[in-house]
Amino acid sequence: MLTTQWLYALSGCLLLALGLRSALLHPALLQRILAINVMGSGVFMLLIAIAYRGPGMPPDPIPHALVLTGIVVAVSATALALALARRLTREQPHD
Amino acid sequence: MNATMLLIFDALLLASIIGLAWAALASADARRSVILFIAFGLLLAVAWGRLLAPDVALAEAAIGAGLTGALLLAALQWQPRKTADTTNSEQPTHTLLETGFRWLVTLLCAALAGMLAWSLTQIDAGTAKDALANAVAANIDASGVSNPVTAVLLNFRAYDTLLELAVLLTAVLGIFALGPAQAGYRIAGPVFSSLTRWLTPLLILTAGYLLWVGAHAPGGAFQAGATLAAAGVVLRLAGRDQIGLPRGNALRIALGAGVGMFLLVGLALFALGRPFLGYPPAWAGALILLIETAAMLAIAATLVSAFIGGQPTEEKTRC
Amino acid sequence: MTELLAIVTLGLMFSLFLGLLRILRGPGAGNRMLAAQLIGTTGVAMLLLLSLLLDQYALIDVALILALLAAVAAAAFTGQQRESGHD
Amino acid sequence: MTDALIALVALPLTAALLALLLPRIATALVIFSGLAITASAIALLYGVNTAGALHYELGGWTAGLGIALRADGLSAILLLMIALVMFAASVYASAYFGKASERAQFWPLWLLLWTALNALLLSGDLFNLYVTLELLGLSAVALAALSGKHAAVQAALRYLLVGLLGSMLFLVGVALLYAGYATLDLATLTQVVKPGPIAWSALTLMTFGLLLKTALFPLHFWLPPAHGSAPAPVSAVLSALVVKAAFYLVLRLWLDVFADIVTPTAANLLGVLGAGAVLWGSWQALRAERLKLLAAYSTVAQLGYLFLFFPLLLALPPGPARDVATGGLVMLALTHGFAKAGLFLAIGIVQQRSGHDNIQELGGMVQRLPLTTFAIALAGVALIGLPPSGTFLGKWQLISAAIATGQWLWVAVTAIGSLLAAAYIFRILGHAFGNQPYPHQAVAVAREEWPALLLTLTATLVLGLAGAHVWTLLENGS
Amino acid sequence: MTDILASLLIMAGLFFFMAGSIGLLRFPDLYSRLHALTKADNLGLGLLIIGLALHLRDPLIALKLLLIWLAVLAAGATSAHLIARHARRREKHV
Repeated sequence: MLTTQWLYALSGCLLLALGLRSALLHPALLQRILAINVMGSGVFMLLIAIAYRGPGMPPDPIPHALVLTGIVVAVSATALALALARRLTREQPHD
Repeated sequence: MNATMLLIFDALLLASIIGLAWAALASADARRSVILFIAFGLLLAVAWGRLLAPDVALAEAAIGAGLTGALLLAALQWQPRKTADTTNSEQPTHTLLETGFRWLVTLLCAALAGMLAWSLTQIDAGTAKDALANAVAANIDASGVSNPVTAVLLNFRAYDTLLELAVLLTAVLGIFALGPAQAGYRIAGPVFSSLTRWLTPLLILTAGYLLWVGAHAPGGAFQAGATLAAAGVVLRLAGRDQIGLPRGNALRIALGAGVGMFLLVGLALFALGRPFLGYPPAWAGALILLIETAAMLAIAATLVSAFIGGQPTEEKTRC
Repeated sequence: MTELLAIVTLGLMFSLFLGLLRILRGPGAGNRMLAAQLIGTTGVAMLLLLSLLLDQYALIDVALILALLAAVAAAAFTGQQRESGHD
Repeated sequence: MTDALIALVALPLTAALLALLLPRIATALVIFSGLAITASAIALLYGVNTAGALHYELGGWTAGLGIALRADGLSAILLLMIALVMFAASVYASAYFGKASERAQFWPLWLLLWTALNALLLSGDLFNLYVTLELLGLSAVALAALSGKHAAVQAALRYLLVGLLGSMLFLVGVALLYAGYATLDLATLTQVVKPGPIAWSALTLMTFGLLLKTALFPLHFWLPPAHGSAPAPVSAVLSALVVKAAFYLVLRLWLDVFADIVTPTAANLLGVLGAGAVLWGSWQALRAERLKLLAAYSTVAQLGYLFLFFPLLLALPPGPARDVATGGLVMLALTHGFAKAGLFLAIGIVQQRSGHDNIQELGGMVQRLPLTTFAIALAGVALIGLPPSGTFLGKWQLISAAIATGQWLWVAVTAIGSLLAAAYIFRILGHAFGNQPYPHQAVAVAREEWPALLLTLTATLVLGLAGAHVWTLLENGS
Repeated sequence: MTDILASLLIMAGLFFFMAGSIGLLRFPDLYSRLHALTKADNLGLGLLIIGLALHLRDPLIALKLLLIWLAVLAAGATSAHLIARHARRREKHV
């Protein structure tokens, strides 16, 4: 792999680990949702780093397409999570 | 010289991205976390651009900077508000067991990163890592479009995209099932209102441009749909209730349009004796544009509905 | 010329670093929002330079989207929902 | 023949759209499409049985560049189970949801869940599996939160976050494999994957993500609240089918794709976790105060049995002995699917009629709800593993394989688990058959009682008596 | 000749960006930072864009660049106004 690929791929791994740690440990719901998004960005960075072929070379389009799909899926999941969280704060338990 | 400078640029950009992610996730203050996360998204778009992934960068810019940001900031409105900037004063105390658990998780996450890095060193350069990229290049003439990413998304791996549109539909139906929409925004002041007046048409135009250009250059239904949705978000933020989102039956049609058009084309071709989702090369370009247009409308309707946080009710929206 | 563009890109990166300090320090959400705004504008500038440096003109479109949506965050941040005025 | 592959995905998805657009006739639509999907599943099973494994290249692109759908004996059998359980639960749901507005929200999501299950079972592509996992997760969460009650929404949110975490780990594995082997096609990958850090890391990450989704002890913490607070037909398919879809993927990865990579030690680890699940899940089920929680913990335990098979299968050489044991595993999964779905449906009737599902207060239920109580008893027979249920055959194979490979520990675990299951089932029945007067007006609806009864009958009688066919099908369809 | 001019403009743009960032960091309160920032980075981006347009000499791209600048200008002014108003409102609240 190229140096650039290494830099970005390793950063992707780091983002993944950071996100995973917070997703498991952070006490607040909103930050846990953010953490899962950070994890996702880490994976996307890994994929795009894999696709990179150096300056002036056309990159591999398949990981790009996968990441695009992944981004849309991530937005859907985030929106659903936020809607669930909103519903929770709107009505506290009555008992 | 040039390459070295780019390398320094990469290192600084990545340091910023990781630092922002770290700070966003370390904070206990929701506002701080969200704003840092939005900045994180902005830099990600730059990073994708730097890695020659403009399609992804466009989506990240439209979704990350526009929609996810707006969604999260809207979420702050109903977040149980803690007093701002009290990050250090109320540091929770942990028992020994909890501290041990935190360390264990941290260690495991570090091990995960290490394991991944180690695996990446084992990728041998000799393997046919370009096999699929070459296959895409070899078949692109039959795909109906010349942008390889669009070819993969709408032709070679169209089935993924069909299911992904189903995911979007599921999310919005799940949100609708959870209850009524959020309250609308107060009517914006003159400054933001006048910005809205020319920003909205410009966003709609840009969406059309991205849709059309996607066939041969970076762009496509997702980026266009997200941009179109941003227009709706802007109108909503300006305090409008009529934001161009249809209601009732028409809304349901809009939400299902992407999956519907995909299925219609796929099954019609299947009925005509072609493979499911197998476009005839001569028609591929037109069919892809047709599907993408429907998908763009569906994506925009879905994302705006998600931002509103529920089904817009027919009555009592006027205030 | 590419040399110059590379240097300027790097310079913008340093300028962005300063903005990062402000976004981390705050104090308060207003200051952070302001710094995020700067990061956005710097991002636009960097994308424009990168589009020339890397010979990838599609990045101009990315910059356009970022520019068009630059006000959304601030509006969503300051906008108030009608019924939830009890904050 | 391959038309059935397309139909199994396109039918429920089209029906979901139509149900969304035409809510008035949605119920009829679901029943009609349910019949069509079941027919397709039968056609697929027939095709696989006569012609062997089938595949279909979507869009006409060769697998690798494009995506292929694949079906063999295992997936065809499971697809038929999905169709039957979903169909029965659909009939039940048409009566369970009283209001038209409830049904209008329910049917499209329900059909999307059905699409996701079928698509997951058929997918032959790693990234496509990720998308189907997300579709499955999101539709399951939306359905679990449908009642809108605080506990349900809270459980659904946790379910969503855990599910997302799981699919994210799965996706990292996919990225790693793409980096290493430049393919996403499972069949290609099976041929090229080599032992080494890439394969190990990818398998570890993907397995871990899937174990979260399949709720293997000790990653089961999210399951009881989510399954215990969802509407009854949803609980039924979550417990019977959704967790099993993730399990199916683990099975595929370990036995097919990474067959040369997995080691007995790793399989033993899965076995130990499975044993933990059997013991802990059964124990918690015994202590549960609510019927639905009991059923949910029983799911945790029953999934444990499936994982006990991993060390056994890996210890057996590939060949007839292993195939027989695999048949036992499939039998166990099938029986649990039918029995648990029937159990949850029956519990839903009890809950609706008496307004609660406290086990202590079920006294005299048999007088008012005889068929429902009978269904619960039948499900109990299958969960314990008494003959002639399919579980009996499955556990028989489990124990024979354990004895044949000298792994006595799993025999002990199975025995203790079965005893605990007997204890928690007889605890329910003891109360239900008590002769105190049942305090609630209970009018049973045939559309609710019969699906529950037929599902549990399938688990106890049909699978038990026609069990031999499962082995034949697996053999013919490989 | 135009390239030298373009280079000068681009460098001037960088200078204003730097100035804006330093202002953001050094100025004492939100309002002074606001003014420093919006002026500096709008001007910075403007100079940069003129420089790039001169260098590229493509009217279509130049038009797009101009559009970007206008959008950033408008967004910057609006955001500054919104943030300032928000801050004033909160101060009154406290």
